[in-house]
Amino acid sequence: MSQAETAPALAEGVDVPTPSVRSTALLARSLRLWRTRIGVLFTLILVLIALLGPLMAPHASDKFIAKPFSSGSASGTVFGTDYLGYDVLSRFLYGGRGILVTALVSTVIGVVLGVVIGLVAAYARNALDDVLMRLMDVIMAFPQIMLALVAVSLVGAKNSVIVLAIALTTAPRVARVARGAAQPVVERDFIGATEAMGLSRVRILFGELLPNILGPMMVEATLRLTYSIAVIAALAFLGLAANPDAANWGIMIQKNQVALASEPWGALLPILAIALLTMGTGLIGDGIARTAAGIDRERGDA
Amino acid sequence: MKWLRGGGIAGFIVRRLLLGLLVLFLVSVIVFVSTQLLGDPARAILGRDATPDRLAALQKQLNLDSSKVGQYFHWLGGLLHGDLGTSLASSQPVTSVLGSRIANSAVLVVLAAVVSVPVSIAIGSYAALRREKSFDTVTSNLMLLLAALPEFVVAVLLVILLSTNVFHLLPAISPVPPGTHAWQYPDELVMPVATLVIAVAPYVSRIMRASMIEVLESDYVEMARLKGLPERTVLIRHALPNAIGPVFQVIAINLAYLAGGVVVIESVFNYPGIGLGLVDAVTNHDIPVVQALAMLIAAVYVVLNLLADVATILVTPRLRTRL
Amino acid sequence: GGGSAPAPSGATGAAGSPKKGGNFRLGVTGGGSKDMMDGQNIVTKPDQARLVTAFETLLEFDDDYQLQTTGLAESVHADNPTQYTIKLRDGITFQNGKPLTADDVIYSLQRIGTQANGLTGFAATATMDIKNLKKVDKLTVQLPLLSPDSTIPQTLASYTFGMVPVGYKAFKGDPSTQIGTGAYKLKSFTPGQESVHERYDGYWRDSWFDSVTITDFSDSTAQINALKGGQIDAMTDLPANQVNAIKSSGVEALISQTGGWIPICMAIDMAPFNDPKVRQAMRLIVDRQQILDQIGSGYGQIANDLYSPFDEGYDKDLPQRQQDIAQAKSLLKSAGKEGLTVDLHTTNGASGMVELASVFASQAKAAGVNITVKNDPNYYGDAYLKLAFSVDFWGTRGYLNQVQQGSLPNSPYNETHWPPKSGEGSNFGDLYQQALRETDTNKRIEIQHEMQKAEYDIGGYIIPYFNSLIDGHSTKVAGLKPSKGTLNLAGFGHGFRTIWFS
Amino acid sequence: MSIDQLPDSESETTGRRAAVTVRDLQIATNSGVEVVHGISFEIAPGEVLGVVGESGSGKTTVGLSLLGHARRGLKIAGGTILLGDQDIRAMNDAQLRRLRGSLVSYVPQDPASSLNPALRIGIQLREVLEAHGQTDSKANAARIAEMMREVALPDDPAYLKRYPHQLSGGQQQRVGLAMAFANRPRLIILDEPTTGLDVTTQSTVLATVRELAQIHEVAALYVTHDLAVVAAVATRVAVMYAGRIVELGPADKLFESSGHPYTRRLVGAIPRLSGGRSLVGIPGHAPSPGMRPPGCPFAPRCRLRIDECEAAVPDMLELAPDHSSRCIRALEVVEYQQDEYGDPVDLAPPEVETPVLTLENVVGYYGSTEVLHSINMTLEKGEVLAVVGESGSGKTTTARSIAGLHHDWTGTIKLGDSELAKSARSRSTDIRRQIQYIFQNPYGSLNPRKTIGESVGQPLSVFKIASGKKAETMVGEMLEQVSLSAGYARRYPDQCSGGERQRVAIARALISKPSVLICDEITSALDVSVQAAIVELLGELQRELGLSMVFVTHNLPLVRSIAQKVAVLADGNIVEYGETASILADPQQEYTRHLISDTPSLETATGDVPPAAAPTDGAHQA
Ligand SMILES: Nc1ncnc2c1ncn2[C@@H]1O[C@H](COP(=O)(O)OP(=O)(O)OP(=O)(O)O)[C@@H](O)[C@H]1O
Ligand SMILES: Nc1ncnc2c1ncn2[C@@H]1O[C@H](COP(=O)(O)OP(=O)(O)OP(=O)(O)O)[C@@H](O)[C@H]1O
Ligand SMILES: [Mg+2]
Ligand SMILES: [Mg+2]
Repeated sequence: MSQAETAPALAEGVDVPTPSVRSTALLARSLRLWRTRIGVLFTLILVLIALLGPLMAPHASDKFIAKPFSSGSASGTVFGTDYLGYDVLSRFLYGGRGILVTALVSTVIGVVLGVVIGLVAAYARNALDDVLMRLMDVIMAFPQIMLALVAVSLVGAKNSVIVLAIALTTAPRVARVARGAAQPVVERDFIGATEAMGLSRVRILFGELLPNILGPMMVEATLRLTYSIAVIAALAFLGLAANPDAANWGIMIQKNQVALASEPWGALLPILAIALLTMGTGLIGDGIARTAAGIDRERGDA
Repeated sequence: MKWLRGGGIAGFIVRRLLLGLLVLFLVSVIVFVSTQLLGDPARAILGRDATPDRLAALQKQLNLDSSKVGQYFHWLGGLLHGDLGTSLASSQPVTSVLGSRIANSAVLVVLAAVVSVPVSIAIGSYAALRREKSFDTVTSNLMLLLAALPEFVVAVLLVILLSTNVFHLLPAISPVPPGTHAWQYPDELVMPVATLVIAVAPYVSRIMRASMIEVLESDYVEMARLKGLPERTVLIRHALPNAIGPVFQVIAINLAYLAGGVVVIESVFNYPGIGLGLVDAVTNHDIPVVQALAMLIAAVYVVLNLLADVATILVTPRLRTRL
Repeated sequence: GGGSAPAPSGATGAAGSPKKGGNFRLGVTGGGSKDMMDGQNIVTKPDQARLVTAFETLLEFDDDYQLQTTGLAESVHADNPTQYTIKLRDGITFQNGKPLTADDVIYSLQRIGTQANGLTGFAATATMDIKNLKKVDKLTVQLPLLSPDSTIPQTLASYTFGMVPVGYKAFKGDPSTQIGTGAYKLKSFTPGQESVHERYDGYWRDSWFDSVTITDFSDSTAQINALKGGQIDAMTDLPANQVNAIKSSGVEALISQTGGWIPICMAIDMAPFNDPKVRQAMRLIVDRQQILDQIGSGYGQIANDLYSPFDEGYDKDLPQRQQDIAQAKSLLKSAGKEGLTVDLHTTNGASGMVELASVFASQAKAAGVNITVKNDPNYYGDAYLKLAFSVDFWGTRGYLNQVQQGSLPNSPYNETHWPPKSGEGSNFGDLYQQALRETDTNKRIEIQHEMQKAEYDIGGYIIPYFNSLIDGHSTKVAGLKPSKGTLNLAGFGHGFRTIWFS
Repeated sequence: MSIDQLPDSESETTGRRAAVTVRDLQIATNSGVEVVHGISFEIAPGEVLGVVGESGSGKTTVGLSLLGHARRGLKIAGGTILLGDQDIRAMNDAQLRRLRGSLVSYVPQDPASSLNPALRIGIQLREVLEAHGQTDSKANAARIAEMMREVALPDDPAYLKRYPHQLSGGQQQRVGLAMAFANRPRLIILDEPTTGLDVTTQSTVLATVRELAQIHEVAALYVTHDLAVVAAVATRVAVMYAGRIVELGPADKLFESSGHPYTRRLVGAIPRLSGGRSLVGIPGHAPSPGMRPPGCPFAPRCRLRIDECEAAVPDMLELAPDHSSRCIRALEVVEYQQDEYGDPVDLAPPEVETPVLTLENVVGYYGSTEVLHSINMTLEKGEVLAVVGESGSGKTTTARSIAGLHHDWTGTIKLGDSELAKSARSRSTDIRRQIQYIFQNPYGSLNPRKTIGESVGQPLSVFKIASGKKAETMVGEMLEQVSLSAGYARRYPDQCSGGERQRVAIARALISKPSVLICDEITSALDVSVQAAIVELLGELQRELGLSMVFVTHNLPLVRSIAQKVAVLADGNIVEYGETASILADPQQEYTRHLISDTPSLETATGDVPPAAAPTDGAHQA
């Protein structure tokens, strides 16, 4: 109620400027937390493996080494061979790029779409808001994996279909969060100030509103990325990947999990990779969220 | 006053029901249109045996020669009368094909909910109370790890650990024979339920923790302490009801997800639920079953959201009295 | 012919003598809500298992895929090239106590031969004069033919030629309609989930289990887990690469070399495969041993682009084709198809289909051929038989039976559009007719060799290997031994009657 | 309220035993930074000690320490707190719990957020009794009813069944008071209980506090940043600055002859109902914990600063038996002429009457509710028109309608001769440029993700006035004009204090050289001293640039210092409209008179009551 009580800069000392609210700064600030650092570390390692893995792989991803599920010592490899007799390590090193790129692309599309819809809905404050959100409800009525599954079984497991299905199901979830985050911002007077100036709606949405919800959106994006990875992996696990025998972590898990008890590496490596990756993004999101909450608390307008 | 308030909630529920019906109507249009993409069901049924004669005969039998709009309203009409049509794959009424699957899924979801919700609320609350202390650090990192493990990984690891390789304590699969009920096999339910609990608990407990922290930092909780109330009263009477409001929504979303999104777990445990039913129907191009399941899952979502809204309203007098 | 004695005697002696009792639980993958029960029809793999619980054929194949008169017919005798006489064994009753008679045989064959019924065996009745089947006496039937056909006995031994009682209809919800002559009577059945079959006490041969339970599985991992955990006693289609892994956990693998094959099919009238050089190049690209090792973990037999290895007319003397990349390249070059790019369509129809496409694609890279694998869920619905380049699957059959199914202009499943309309190989159809008519075995074999030579040289199939059927079973199941037949678990324990719990 | 309603300040505490004694209290953050240093005071039973100070001076921190409580991240680091003869610091958790709510109770700053939204007020009242051993429900019900009556709220069960949000802010605050008095405590701490309330409610609450303290012989610590409020309620006042008490003494003495330059300047910053004086703010701001200088913390802002001031923190200097000050020049300060007060301002109406803004028959709606009923007013060139009224009277709606931010109205609004479209978006660029709006809350009106420079420069680009280097220079100049340095352009809003932010908002409004400026309660979220500075600045700019201005406020004394004309709004009607001086001096309407008398001001406290403002009836009979 009385904002006077929370003169924030004074609490920190005016002479030491601590820019606490910008997204870049939010990231930088969240890096002070151990969890964010560990998250960044995990993510970096996994992204590096995914990107540079093919350069480090001892064998081509489709070079037959020895009979399927031969042990490392029997096949002269580090982690043995997989269900088609390929080198597990090489397949693992090749297998990250696909899932990462698919997950990233679909999440980015979904988040962008969701943010736009959420912002428009929050700013509209009228029937358009209702209509948009009901439409989002309609899409959200289907679990993400289910919609993806149906789409993929209908049209075939093309990468574009997987990307679209995930993007489409990510969007409404993001839209809801974006709208929720934007609603209080829309009520704030600086929006009124720009309206009074006659700033165009598009510039209000993306120049004024958007920067103010970047914090929660970053958290949401990492969460969504986590989900996207899981959905892609689950689709692959159900045998619905674009290229059914490609070197891909999801496919590796599906095809090699039968041997989890005897020759575990073929499934275990990608499981660990996906777990580390999602944990990494999860930790980063968590760190940003905690930092943002901390900042909001300091600012007193949480 | 009392009557008015009751009426208010009833009115709210009616409004939300109508909205839910609207959503379901839109869903039905989308479901119908997109199931048309499944292609000619007759051809799909016949597969390798699709000779022109048999194709034509079957198309006629399936009433595929009428107009699309006509087909839609015919289907919608049936839907409203509880007539979901006949399964193309098994030639039996969809209701009897799906009946036991729905019951099985319901058992799984309800059990998972009954276990995971209190557990995660307790964990989240306690972690909030012991913020940044060891319990909080341990549980929140553990929850993060569990959330990071894809659920089929959890399921497969549980099987290896508890039934096939390390210990031989529990059955590896849970195939609920037809004609029996899932709850007759408690030992077979343990692992699927555990997997679902592990899938859901991290999200619920995280939001509970966040919500609880916010409430614990609120002025009214500080005030309750400054009034000299015993800590137990502060937590149970003042903090919990306020903290739990935002959690309902998350619970609802997670349960809706459980209802339709556990294909993978059903697959691992060979559990005859609607997830596998859907996969089966989609691969068999069994359009009536796909449509019925899609509508069912959407309806579950709508209903759970409605319940969550009502629950939120019930614990939030400000919302309740505004109605 | 073999004796009529039902012979569990051939089973492993170590398991001791058969014992009665127990509920045999079988886990089968590949099923779903399309599952059905019909004495003469199947759609999915569990259907096969269910069919053989209750229905039996007139003749039977033994484990070496040789015809035997161990079935319902005492004899099937060719009176002349266009007429057979079937004599039934006396004293066989259906599961409702009604004796098996000539009327039932006539009804059964006519049911299959009626196209509108849409039964699996319809195409094989093409040469039968179904309308003029004649009951000679209570146990004797005359089967006239429209044209000479020496494959009739094999056809009658196919498992989809089960004998059903007069008036029989497929399962529509009522188990009591499923009356056959087999050892087990259907008690309950939920498609896609489970069926229970109880022993028929009036069965004419021995059977040991009290009941048989057949459960659908969506995934072989769950199946393996269930087998390891003792929730099922046997499973179909153990992944080849798991044979070694499961041995350590008290589970055994039954490995049967069959004549089943997964061909890569080139439509010989569609570009780029309308050029025999291209087809030849494709065949030279294949490293068959490696494919067998990769996909079959070595369980199976290298093939030579020809089918029906157990047929007496299978030409073993054609040189085994080896990978020859250089030759393949030069063939492609001379065909003007260097750096060929082509889509290879496949689907999850049978295990190995998708992997074969992938492995072939990676082998083809060596010859500069760029193959994109298209895994299409609607493959059998929309695209099947219209594709230039695709993967399909087939089970064990005699040579002429197989030709009739897939290699003639009027075959129902001719993926390669074989034979050519003119030039080399265009006489294939005539040769087939000759072979059908030919009663002299040696002469028929000669004709078959000529047919195979054409397919070997310019045909549309690439057949890398014959796969093995690998099934898993718990060590307490006795009586199982490898079989060359089409069905899993040695014809599902010959209708679940030659296996027992030790 | 008149002087004779105040507790008799002569009946001093000396004779009686203090209800609470605080000695050398120190409170620090967990990391060891001292937030509150060496606080000492005592309060007698029945006495109200006022604690005033700017935001961040440590008032709440001190108040809470009397309950043995420190907020998360803070701890009581030293000193003694005696309640009677019980040492609060020596108590364990259980003892503290028994103490809180019974012997010592607390009325929080923000009633809306301090009452549990999910519990009925009856339950929240009852549990204070039950938590302290009174389990007889009959007796409790009776006691609750009694408490409700004491705070002038209905005591019927239906009312007790209400939830907090079903009460107005004033009612919520009185529930808080009832709760605090429930167990007849010996000490009660009131933390700005009237901030955020409108003047009428505020005066009722103040009266209630005073009466209850007197009747029940309760010692009260009344925290506020508003000197006028303290004047209305407290017997003695402690002035806090940067975590220290800098002056402690009887209320009237403090206002008449302050012994500390800070107090003196605070008094000067208070708008006077009676005098059209310009307000004088205090430049600079208080140092935050950890940044406090070794010497007198006020020295950097003090006009009387000498070098010695910066050597060490001055000790408390006794000026009179009951009046001490932490200033080495305290005695001189007392003698000092009252030059801290602003010069009288002469707010003559403009000579030539050229209306720039005219409202004719403006009727405003929210949906189907009509909230403005036929508003007519005219703003002349170079004139300031104040719009005053209680909360909810329609001030903001009027202002926003003019600015084109509220679209739901009928009637005519003209800028000069041209009629204005309803929504800003459908107005021409030039009209949008000419009408500028400054919002109430400086924390909400600047985009936190934009630098000050970007925010201030935005109108330049939107109105296509300037861009690039030129715009940068203009922004720099504008910032200088509002007494900020050009260097602020690179800062973000959260790096500025509230006052600075409001200056930025002013700069943003003025950079496009508007002809009409609309200010909606632009100082109500600010400390008094900051408010003075802002009003001072705005006045200067308005005169300098010949601006016409609509000045919305609920603070009547403030009107006096800035506006030539005033429109008094009640329930969407203009009830009085005319020259400021004459309306304040001679209000014609009952409503206006209430507004004037309910506004706490130094005049009412010190008896310097303008004749017309004297209440003609008991406006705040509780
Ligand atoms: N939990 C805390 N941790 C660290 N510093 C704090 C904490 N709470 C308050 N402070 C600091 O202590 C000082 C005094 O704060 P306090 O809230 O007591 O001020 P106040 O006088 O009540 O201000 P206001 O008028 O705004 O309520 C401020 O500088 C503030 O920044
Ligand atoms: N968004 C809104 N929707 C509906 N009614 C509103 C809305 N905003 C304000 N009102 C109502 O309009 C009337 C005038 O409100 P307005 O905000 O103009 O008052 P005000 O004089 O500015 O009060 P305050 O001093 O509290 O700011 C009030 O009765 C209020 O309840
Ligand atoms: Mg305070
Ligand atoms: Mg207002």
